[in-house]
Amino acid sequence: MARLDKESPDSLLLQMGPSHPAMHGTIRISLELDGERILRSDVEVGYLHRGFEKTCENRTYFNLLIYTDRLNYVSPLINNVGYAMTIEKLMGLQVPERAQFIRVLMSELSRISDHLTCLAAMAMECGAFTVFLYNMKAREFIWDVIEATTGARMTTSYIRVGGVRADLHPDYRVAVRKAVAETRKVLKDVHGLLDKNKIFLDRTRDIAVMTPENAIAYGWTGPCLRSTGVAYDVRKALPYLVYDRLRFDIPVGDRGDNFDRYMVRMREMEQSLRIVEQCLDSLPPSSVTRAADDLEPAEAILAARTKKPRRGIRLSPNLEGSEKAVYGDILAGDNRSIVPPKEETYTSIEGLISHFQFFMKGHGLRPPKGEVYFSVEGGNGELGIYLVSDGSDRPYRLHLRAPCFHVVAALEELIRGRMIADVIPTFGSMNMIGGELDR
Amino acid sequence: MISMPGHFVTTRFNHVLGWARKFSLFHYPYVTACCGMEYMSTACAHFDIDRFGAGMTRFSPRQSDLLLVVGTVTQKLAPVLKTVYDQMTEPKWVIAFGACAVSGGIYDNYAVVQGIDQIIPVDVFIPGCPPRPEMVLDGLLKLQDKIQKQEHDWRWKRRKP
Amino acid sequence: MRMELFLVFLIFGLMGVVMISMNALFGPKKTNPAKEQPFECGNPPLQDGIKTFPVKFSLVAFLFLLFDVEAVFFFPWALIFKEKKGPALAVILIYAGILAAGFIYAWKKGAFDWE
Amino acid sequence: MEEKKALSELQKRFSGNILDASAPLGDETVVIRKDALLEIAEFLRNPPFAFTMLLDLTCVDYPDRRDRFEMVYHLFSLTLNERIRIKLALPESAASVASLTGLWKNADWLEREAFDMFGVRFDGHPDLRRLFMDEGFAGHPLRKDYPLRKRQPGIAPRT
Repeated sequence: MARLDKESPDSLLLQMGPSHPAMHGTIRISLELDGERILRSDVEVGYLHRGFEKTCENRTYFNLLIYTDRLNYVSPLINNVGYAMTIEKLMGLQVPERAQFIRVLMSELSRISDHLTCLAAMAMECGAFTVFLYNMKAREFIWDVIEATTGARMTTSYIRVGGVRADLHPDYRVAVRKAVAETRKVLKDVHGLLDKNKIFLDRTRDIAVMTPENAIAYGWTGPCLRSTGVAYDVRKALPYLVYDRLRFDIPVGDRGDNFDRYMVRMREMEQSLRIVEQCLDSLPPSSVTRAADDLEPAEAILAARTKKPRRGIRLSPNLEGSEKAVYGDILAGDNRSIVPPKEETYTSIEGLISHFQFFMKGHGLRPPKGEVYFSVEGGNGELGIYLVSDGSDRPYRLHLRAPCFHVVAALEELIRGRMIADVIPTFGSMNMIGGELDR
Repeated sequence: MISMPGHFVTTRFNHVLGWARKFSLFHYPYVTACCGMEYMSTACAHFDIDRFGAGMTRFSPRQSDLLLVVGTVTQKLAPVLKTVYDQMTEPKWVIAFGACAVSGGIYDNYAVVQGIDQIIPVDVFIPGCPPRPEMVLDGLLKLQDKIQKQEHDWRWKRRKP
Repeated sequence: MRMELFLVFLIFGLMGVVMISMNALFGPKKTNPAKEQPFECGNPPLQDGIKTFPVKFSLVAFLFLLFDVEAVFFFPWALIFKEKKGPALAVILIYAGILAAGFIYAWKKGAFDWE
Repeated sequence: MEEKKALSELQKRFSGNILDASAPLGDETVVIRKDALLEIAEFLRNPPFAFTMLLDLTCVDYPDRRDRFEMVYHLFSLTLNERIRIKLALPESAASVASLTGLWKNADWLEREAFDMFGVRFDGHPDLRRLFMDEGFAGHPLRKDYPLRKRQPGIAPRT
């Protein structure tokens, strides 16, 4: 039961429970009210605790990739990148150039869809339903690009330890440019709708103000910390992938109130669009050479039995982008840490053996014994993974530093003494994601 | 016309009632996890759920007749789901949206209820993790068929002796 | 002219009543213990019954009621304003003036500031 | 060079309480004695090193070791742009350590999570109760001896 025993006799106890439209379904705030003013509140989390860290100890490294999509399910690719890079740091693996650019491109697209969803929910809960529809329209364009590349709209599992699963589809530039143009149009509309909107300003300006020192004391990172004026971004502070080669700046707020959290996310989306465009221009060309007449796999196996298969092998459509020619550009690693290209698996016995060995129990991907902490800049802040490995093919212990865990920890202090109506924009601007908060 | 028990008037009225209830579903989005993102796409302009008459989102079980359970239901959330289901008005239907609601999905551990039909009766199961919006709309159409063919209950209905 | 007006109100009024009452008429009435409890986002209620509310809420309710009813009288007045230009204006000015005085009095007495 | 400074300074000042200091894969790690935690944390948080942010606090369960639990703290200094990892071992019998809620505010929830998942007690914590699991939950799920699929249903399954 809620710990709230009533402080003063005539105060009202109210629960903004898990099944509440503005509580994203997974948080219960028990409020003690004097009229509409909040005297005390008790934030209760754990309604979406799905035992991720316990599952990590019972799955192999390769299987865990799908669980990382469901952590911060609004920007799944960034979790994938964080998880894969932690293992690469432990194994000392170097990802090829093109795969790094693809990872940055997809992470930034995922970050834009994260901010779009967060601001859509925040605006809708303050009554601006149009902004919700506009943002969802823009997100559909971005998800189309992500789906064309990774095969799934949201739960992508596209990143592999050592690179990415498949190359970008041939006419990705057209699709990405269209998505960027559409998103810019929607951002302009949303700026027009909300920036000088009296109702939105009254609901968010100077409400739930957070000072920089207090934010750091709470371990805030990401857009929420930057809205208080501290310019800490993992992409700039501890650059990874190719972020040090890209030009983008870090938007910073000045007052640290709800409006600044909104504005920092809007500015950050423009920076991400800039990064996406830079990635498009400076992406190293991939060396795919489409062979004209390829054999069907069955024919290739027959040919391999009798004599050397002179012609290439035509793969099934869903293996598009991971042909042998382009394999070196998108995936790096010895045959124990990655799956060999399908052409080798079909035609050579070594390929077949290393393919099955990768998936056999106890073989596959086995990083060396040791512990490592690596963090990427997620949608909500520093998404860190602390991994303890004992040399086997399952992590011994994997702990995730969830950025929104620390942001929501300050919710009680932010809403004390405010009105009920202020809880909604404050909670909306924090972008609490259940999967990441409760793991 | 499927042969219905009871004489001509009740079958005719039953059909009309099924048609009326089928196209005016007020759904209560019991959203918890990742499927919520796909629910947002389904409910929004691109894949618009409103074309099927189910676009009216009600955030109180008192005013809704379709409980859309979207995402993972953990053991801690199970009593809440049961209470919300009990507090819904008759006639009510339940859709399990996504693999976690259908069967616990990829989370087979101490924290997650392995399928919400362990707690509440479910009418339509939509597989997928998350299901694509088209699959959700297909699930909704299946529910509407079920409502149309269902034996409806109303206040002055003469119960069989 | 009177007839169509009356017919319009009759038909739309009837439609409204039918639509509302159909639910009450045909909806099955089944209840269970959970349905009796207030809806608290799925949790068992922390306290039973409705607690006392501070008086400022009722103050705002009364003031709203007062000035809303006042606004209702403007509609029929607007219908006949075309024929009776001069005196109609005078009548409404007196009427609105009295209520405006009441409004200013309430404002000065601080009925509207929330704290 | 820059990273080594924090480690060497620590070793110089708290030589008695520091059991081991190393930097595997570039992450500075220092293993300390249990009762020196508050002192070292206070020292690291103050100006010369200004590790003002408690990045992460977690616990790892090694059932076959003499000291079963191992607390792992990650601190981050915004000015030095540097991370440090503090580790300390806790025997199962006396699985309790000083609480850091006095120094960093997010330690409150982090410690409640560690208590909920591992059963490690934190002396001085204002309100130590379960964070994720239900109050009525028996046991600590992230311990190695807790079976993966042992469910304690909050509500009786429907027959």
